[in-house]
Amino acid sequence: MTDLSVLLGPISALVLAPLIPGIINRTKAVVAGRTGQSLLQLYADLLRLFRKGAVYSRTTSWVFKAGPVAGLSCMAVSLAMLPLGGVPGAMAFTGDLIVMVYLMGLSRFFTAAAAMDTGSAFEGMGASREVQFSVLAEPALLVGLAAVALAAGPAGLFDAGPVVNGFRSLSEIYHQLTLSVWANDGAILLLAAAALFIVALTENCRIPVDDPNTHLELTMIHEVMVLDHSGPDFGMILYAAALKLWFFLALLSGLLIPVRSENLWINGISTIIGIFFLAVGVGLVESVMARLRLLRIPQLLAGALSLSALALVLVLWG
Amino acid sequence: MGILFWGSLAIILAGGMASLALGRFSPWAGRVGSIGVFVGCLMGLAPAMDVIVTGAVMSWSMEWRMPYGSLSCRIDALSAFFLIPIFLVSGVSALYGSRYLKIHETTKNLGASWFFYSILVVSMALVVVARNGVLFLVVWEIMSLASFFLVTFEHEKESVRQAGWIYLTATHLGTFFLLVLFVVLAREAGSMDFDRFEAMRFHSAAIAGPAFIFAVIGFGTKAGFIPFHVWLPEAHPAAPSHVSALMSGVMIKTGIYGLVRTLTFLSPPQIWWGWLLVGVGLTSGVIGVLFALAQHDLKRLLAYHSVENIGIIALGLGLGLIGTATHQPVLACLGFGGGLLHVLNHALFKGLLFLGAGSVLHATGTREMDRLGGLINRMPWTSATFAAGSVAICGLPPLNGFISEFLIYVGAYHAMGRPDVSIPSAGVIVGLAMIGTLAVACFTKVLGVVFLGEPRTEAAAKAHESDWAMRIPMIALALGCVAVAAAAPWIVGLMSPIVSGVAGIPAQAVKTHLRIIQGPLESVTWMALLLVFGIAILAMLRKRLLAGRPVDRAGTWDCGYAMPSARMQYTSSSYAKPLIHLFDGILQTKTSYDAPVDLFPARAGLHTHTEDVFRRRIYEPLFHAVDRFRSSLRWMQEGRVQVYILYIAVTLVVLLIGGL
Amino acid sequence: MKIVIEALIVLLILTNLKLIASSRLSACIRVVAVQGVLLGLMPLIAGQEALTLRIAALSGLTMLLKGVVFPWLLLKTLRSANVRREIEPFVGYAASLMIGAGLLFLAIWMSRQLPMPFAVTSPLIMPLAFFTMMIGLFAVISRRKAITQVLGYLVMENGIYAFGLVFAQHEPLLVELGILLDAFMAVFVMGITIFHINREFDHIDADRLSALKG
Amino acid sequence: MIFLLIGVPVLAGIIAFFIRPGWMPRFLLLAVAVTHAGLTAGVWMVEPAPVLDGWLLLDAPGQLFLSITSLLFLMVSIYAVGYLAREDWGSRQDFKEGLLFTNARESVFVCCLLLFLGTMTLVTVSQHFGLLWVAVEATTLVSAPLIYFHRHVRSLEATWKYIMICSVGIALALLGNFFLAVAATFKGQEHIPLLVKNLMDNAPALHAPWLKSAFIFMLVGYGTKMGLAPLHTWLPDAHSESPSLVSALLSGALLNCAFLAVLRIYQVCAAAGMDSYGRSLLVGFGLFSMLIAAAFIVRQIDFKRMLAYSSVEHMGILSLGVGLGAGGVYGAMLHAVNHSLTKAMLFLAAGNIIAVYKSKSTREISGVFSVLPMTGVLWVGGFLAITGSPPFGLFVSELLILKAALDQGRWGVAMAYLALLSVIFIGMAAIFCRMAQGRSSGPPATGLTPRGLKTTLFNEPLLSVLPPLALGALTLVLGLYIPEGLHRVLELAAAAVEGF
Repeated sequence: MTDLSVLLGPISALVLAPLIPGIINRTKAVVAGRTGQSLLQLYADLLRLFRKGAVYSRTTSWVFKAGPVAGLSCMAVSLAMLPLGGVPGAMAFTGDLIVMVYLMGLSRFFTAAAAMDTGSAFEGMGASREVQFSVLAEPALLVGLAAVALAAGPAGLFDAGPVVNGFRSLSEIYHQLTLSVWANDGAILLLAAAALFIVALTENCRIPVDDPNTHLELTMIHEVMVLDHSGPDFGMILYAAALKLWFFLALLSGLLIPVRSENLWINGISTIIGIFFLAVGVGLVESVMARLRLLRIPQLLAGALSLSALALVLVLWG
Repeated sequence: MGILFWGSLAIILAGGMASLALGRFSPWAGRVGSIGVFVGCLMGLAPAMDVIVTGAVMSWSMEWRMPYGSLSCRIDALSAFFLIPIFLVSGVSALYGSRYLKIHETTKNLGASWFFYSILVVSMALVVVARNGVLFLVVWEIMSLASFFLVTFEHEKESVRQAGWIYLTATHLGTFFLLVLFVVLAREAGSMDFDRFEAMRFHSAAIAGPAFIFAVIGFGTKAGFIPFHVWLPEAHPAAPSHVSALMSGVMIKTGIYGLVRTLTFLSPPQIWWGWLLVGVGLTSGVIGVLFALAQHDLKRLLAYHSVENIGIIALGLGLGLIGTATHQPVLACLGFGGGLLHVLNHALFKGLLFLGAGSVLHATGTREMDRLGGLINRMPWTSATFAAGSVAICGLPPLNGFISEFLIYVGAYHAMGRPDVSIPSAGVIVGLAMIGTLAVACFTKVLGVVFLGEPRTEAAAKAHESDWAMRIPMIALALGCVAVAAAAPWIVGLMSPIVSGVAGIPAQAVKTHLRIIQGPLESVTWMALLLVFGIAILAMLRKRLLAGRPVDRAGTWDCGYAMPSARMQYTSSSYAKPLIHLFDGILQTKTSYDAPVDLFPARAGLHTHTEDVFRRRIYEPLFHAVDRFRSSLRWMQEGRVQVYILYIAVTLVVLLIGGL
Repeated sequence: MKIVIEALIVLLILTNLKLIASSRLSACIRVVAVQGVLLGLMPLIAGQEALTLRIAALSGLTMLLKGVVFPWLLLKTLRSANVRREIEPFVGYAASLMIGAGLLFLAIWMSRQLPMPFAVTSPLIMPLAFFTMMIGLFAVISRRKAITQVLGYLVMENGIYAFGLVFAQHEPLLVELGILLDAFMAVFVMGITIFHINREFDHIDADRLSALKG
Repeated sequence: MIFLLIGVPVLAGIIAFFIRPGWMPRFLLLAVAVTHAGLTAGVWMVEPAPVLDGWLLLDAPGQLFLSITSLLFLMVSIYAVGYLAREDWGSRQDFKEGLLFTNARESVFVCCLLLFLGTMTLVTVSQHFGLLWVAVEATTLVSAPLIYFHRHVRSLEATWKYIMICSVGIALALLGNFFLAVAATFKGQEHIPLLVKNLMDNAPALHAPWLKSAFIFMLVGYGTKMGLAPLHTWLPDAHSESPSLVSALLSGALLNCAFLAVLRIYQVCAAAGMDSYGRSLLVGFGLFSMLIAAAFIVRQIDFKRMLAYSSVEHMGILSLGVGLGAGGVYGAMLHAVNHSLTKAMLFLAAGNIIAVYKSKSTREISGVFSVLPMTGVLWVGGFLAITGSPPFGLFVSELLILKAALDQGRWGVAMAYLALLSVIFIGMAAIFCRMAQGRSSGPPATGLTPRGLKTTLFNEPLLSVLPPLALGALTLVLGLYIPEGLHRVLELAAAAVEGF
């Protein structure tokens, strides 16, 4: 697999990620019967932000400045491991999915810390909510992927036989997700996908968990954490958010679109197209659903966790 | 090398004695004591390292005129592995303490305190090298007593005395289980020598099962397994911070050592042992971190985090046991390897965190997080190192906490496919994920409330950075965290003899099995480098972008509110509120709320208090029951001589009627 | 011969009953004195072997101590502590007599349980010994006045001593003397203590000495 | 030799009665103590010859207990020199109700102390049961005045209870003696003299039911003296009201003597093949004593009473150890040694505390560490020692007894034993810590002491610190190392008790 195609994943992500929010917004606009903003809106925003100066709160320290930087680089590094459907990640190794999840944890750590650094009650509130939801989201993600891994490779592979047959990298797992796997236990994959979808919405603060275009600080989660960031910092944050969204959608579409041909380019392209469709899906969800009450969100996440647990049970004894 | 080891112990003891002799109120007492311990510990590191690297086992044995006793010691890979954190953390904490205790110089007997400190260090070292049951118990108890005296350093305070009492009680009860454990083993082996125990390899479930249970309870009390953890959140806050660092960093690990050592006597493990440990690990991990989240007292919070990390270690060991029991060497190696590696890691970052908490306490005089804030601008070093420790303890890359958790994760994923072990593996995965995220929540809270934002009180505003004697230890430990993470593949390679001893797998096989993980670990290291690199690049990029553009500072945007004050910041309680609410079933937090009254309320307040459920629901009722029974016997000694003689008559008659 | 022994035994039993039935302390002391004398006669008659010097001396000494010296000591103490009678004991006199009867049965039961390994002059002697001992113990338990308790102790010792005199004649003289001496010392010390009690508290109610408890 | 051991103290006692108070009685006391200790040391060197055709001879158990007694007496008399010098002999205020009271005459006190030593020595050497009985009763009588040293209402009450209860108990033991005599008599007239050795030699010939009842009576009788619950009732009163050094002797030496008496009869029973019955009784008494002790130690408000109850506990452990047999007997012997040393040390330390704080209440006293550093160390060290924490000697003996229980698979006994030990530990920990630590509770009425102590290291009279210190050092040593000679004697004693 060592040809240029491994670069397809990272590069496409870095280039195309800002498109996704555009697609989502456009979908919502269309559903609502508006023209809506341009698809490339985020690119424009980023350019403008990077050209701006910055204002820092007197309260803040280096932690505040570290937040955006760390967040963005965490996302960038995890992209290096992300498989694009059948296309393996640039750096794939056993247990890389754990590293990815924990890198997200790291970025969460820094974002929350940066929010607390401003000493603003609202940002503290946002940080507190962010960390709360991840408590349930992360297990759901890990267990869901575990179920997928088991479904993809026959359990026999997990015997402590030859070393290579141990637990594999996410890329290998995805590489094995062929049509036959879907044919055998599609139900499991669907359950896992559902769980992943909910997690994706949570992690990226989309409706029904959070409303990215609300303007009432009290109701915000992610947006409120970055109130004080401005200029390039804010640009990095927006870009990191876009990458994160891309990351999850890529995971989903790699799972849902079982194109595993010899030609890696075809796999890659098809997955990317899948990502766009998923973005549209997110847009649709956002336009038909309302935002949940904060107290209900843990229940939603618990639902996601139980979905992936169910998937696991099915793959083990189904 | 052996002479080096005993020499180091001798130096440490000598320092303690000298300091005791110098006695109270002499400024030299503190210096001599701390220097002795520091030098001795540096010396002691050498033989330990040597044993680990070269794999050469040192052992000594001699006659001891005690029943069932023999003065036999041995430094094998396992002992050496535990000796390293012991000497490391003891040394740096001693350096730290030399400055930390200065404020008590005129009021307290520092000589005694340093004496007990040195005793504690020596006894810990002896605990991990002892090869005889009686010797082990003796040094074990000496260790507990020495730490008790250290905990009650500020015994004028009622709370400290209470804490000391709880600790003493807990540790003594734990020791009783160990007594039974060793006596039962000795009954079979005919001697209390560990060599005999190992030779026996107690197969029969009739012995091994109960022995394992006794070990889990006895050693678990020291290590802080839930529900035997109740002493930790009392003792650690009460002790002086460098002592808390020592106790929480390494002393509780002697419990883990004991458990692991016992496992080498019992073989083959039955699978339910693994299940038990995994269960214990899950409970300790999740509940521990939840309670930590609910605390307002910085050191209490850290103490509960020790419970959590001990839980993680137990998860690793549990997986290892399951692996051995179900003949999956890979799982065994990964489980034991991860668990043991986490012992080292936790020693490093927990020591660091307690030292950091100590210098906060030293600078501001309070452990109440909600009275602090904004320290990062006043104590940059403490804050930076504390931040590093937080990242490490949350198990986040690129620091060492992640490495050990990574091993355990991979082990769990690896075993997932086997239906017979998939449930514990899934449990471990979910548990670790929850523990990790909760830890992130907890430490963003600590970092944010204590070090970031605006100072909430005068004390916090007037805080000052502590001087080098206290800074260097923190920096050293922080660097240690980085180093372990960077050298992870190598270290894991070194651990193969240790793991093989515990898992009962030949070292060569262990090497090959651990190689599975070494490759990924290298990639993890690369990832970490990439991350740091990326951060650097982006930071530079931002600098470049901002160059020549207006960068100014303003007040925090408070959504239009005119006059924000430091009191308006999110407090630790408010930060943790959602999660506490989510898990209220476990935490049972008490909330007292006096609502603001009328138009211009004079005062209003909200107090939340989370006391230990296990203490309130298990131990206090138990103690009360015993006490009630006790007081129901008081009538016996009621004072009249006639009644007393009646007792004699009755006894006599009963015995006669029974006997004839 | 036998008839004499029987008579002696009956007399002793009666003294016991009299002791627990009478409330005047001086009367009690006299009863004990009588008992002591009778006890002294015991070995002279009941012993299996012929009258030896040893036995003679022993009985003489016994009569002297138990019949004369102890009562004298106690009467002296009684006079110093001016109390006349035992006021409302824990167990009333009628009840005491019934209990006494009960104890008699218990004593007989015990002697049934422990058959003598050798022949004895009268089967009643052993029950008597036990009975006397029990009565003494009962007196100690059931009476308030310190002096009555001393009497109880004495009676108890009498019982035991009677047993020894009759059945364990093989005790060397040294031991017998030691025992007597100890008994004497005991009564002496008790007497002194009572004297002090009386001085400190101006009463000799043992049951009111109950400050130390718990 | 043996005559000297007994004679010297007795004669000196009689002399002491007639010399006038002052330094002379103290000197006499010290001299006799040293002599006696020297003689005892000599006993370890050369086997003393039996005298009075074997009535008095020193076998291993006797030697053990004699040594304990002698050592303790030496320490106590050193302590007593300082104590008597500091006592003021006029009448003074009682610190509880403010009653006036005086002390007994010094010469009487010394005389009784010496006689006490003599009688206890007699107990350890006498092989004849009758003589043994005489000796034990004698100890009661001569120790009564010691308890009543402070002419004080409460000590008077204690004395009265002590005399009554012990005398009654001992009287029962006397009956036991006669039963033994009967058991040793056959049809016809020939008869075994009541010497331990002869009885054990032809134990099978003994008449079983009589022997059994003899055992019951002696167990109850001497058990009363030894302080086995529920016969222990005199013990807390006597220990709490007598001067501390007397308490030390009572608890460290006297109880052991009673224990020795119990051992003697147990020896005979074991030899006669009734050991299983005897053991069950001993185990029962042992556990019950520990239970009662635990019940009264926890939340005890008078720390001398607490120490007394702890003696009850340890007597229970002793009889438990013997009752378990096998290794337990060795453990019990070792335990007797350790307990005597530790308990004496604690009582002496308690004496120092009372001397300064003028109180016995655990509620009122705190901060001993800061007021009396050395005594504080002794106090806490003694607590750790008495609760059987390593590295002190009691740990070893308690471990041995536990091992004996578990080796016989008697889980119930072992668990009860550990449970009671832990309850006692918890209770004691609460009391000792709050006494030793914390701020000084300050002067109750006047300044801390007559001389107003300053809080520097060696502010305490050497004579009142050294003896307990020495005792503590000894238990510490015994916790880390058991000398060869002692080990041999312990084994012999254990063997003797086991009846082979």
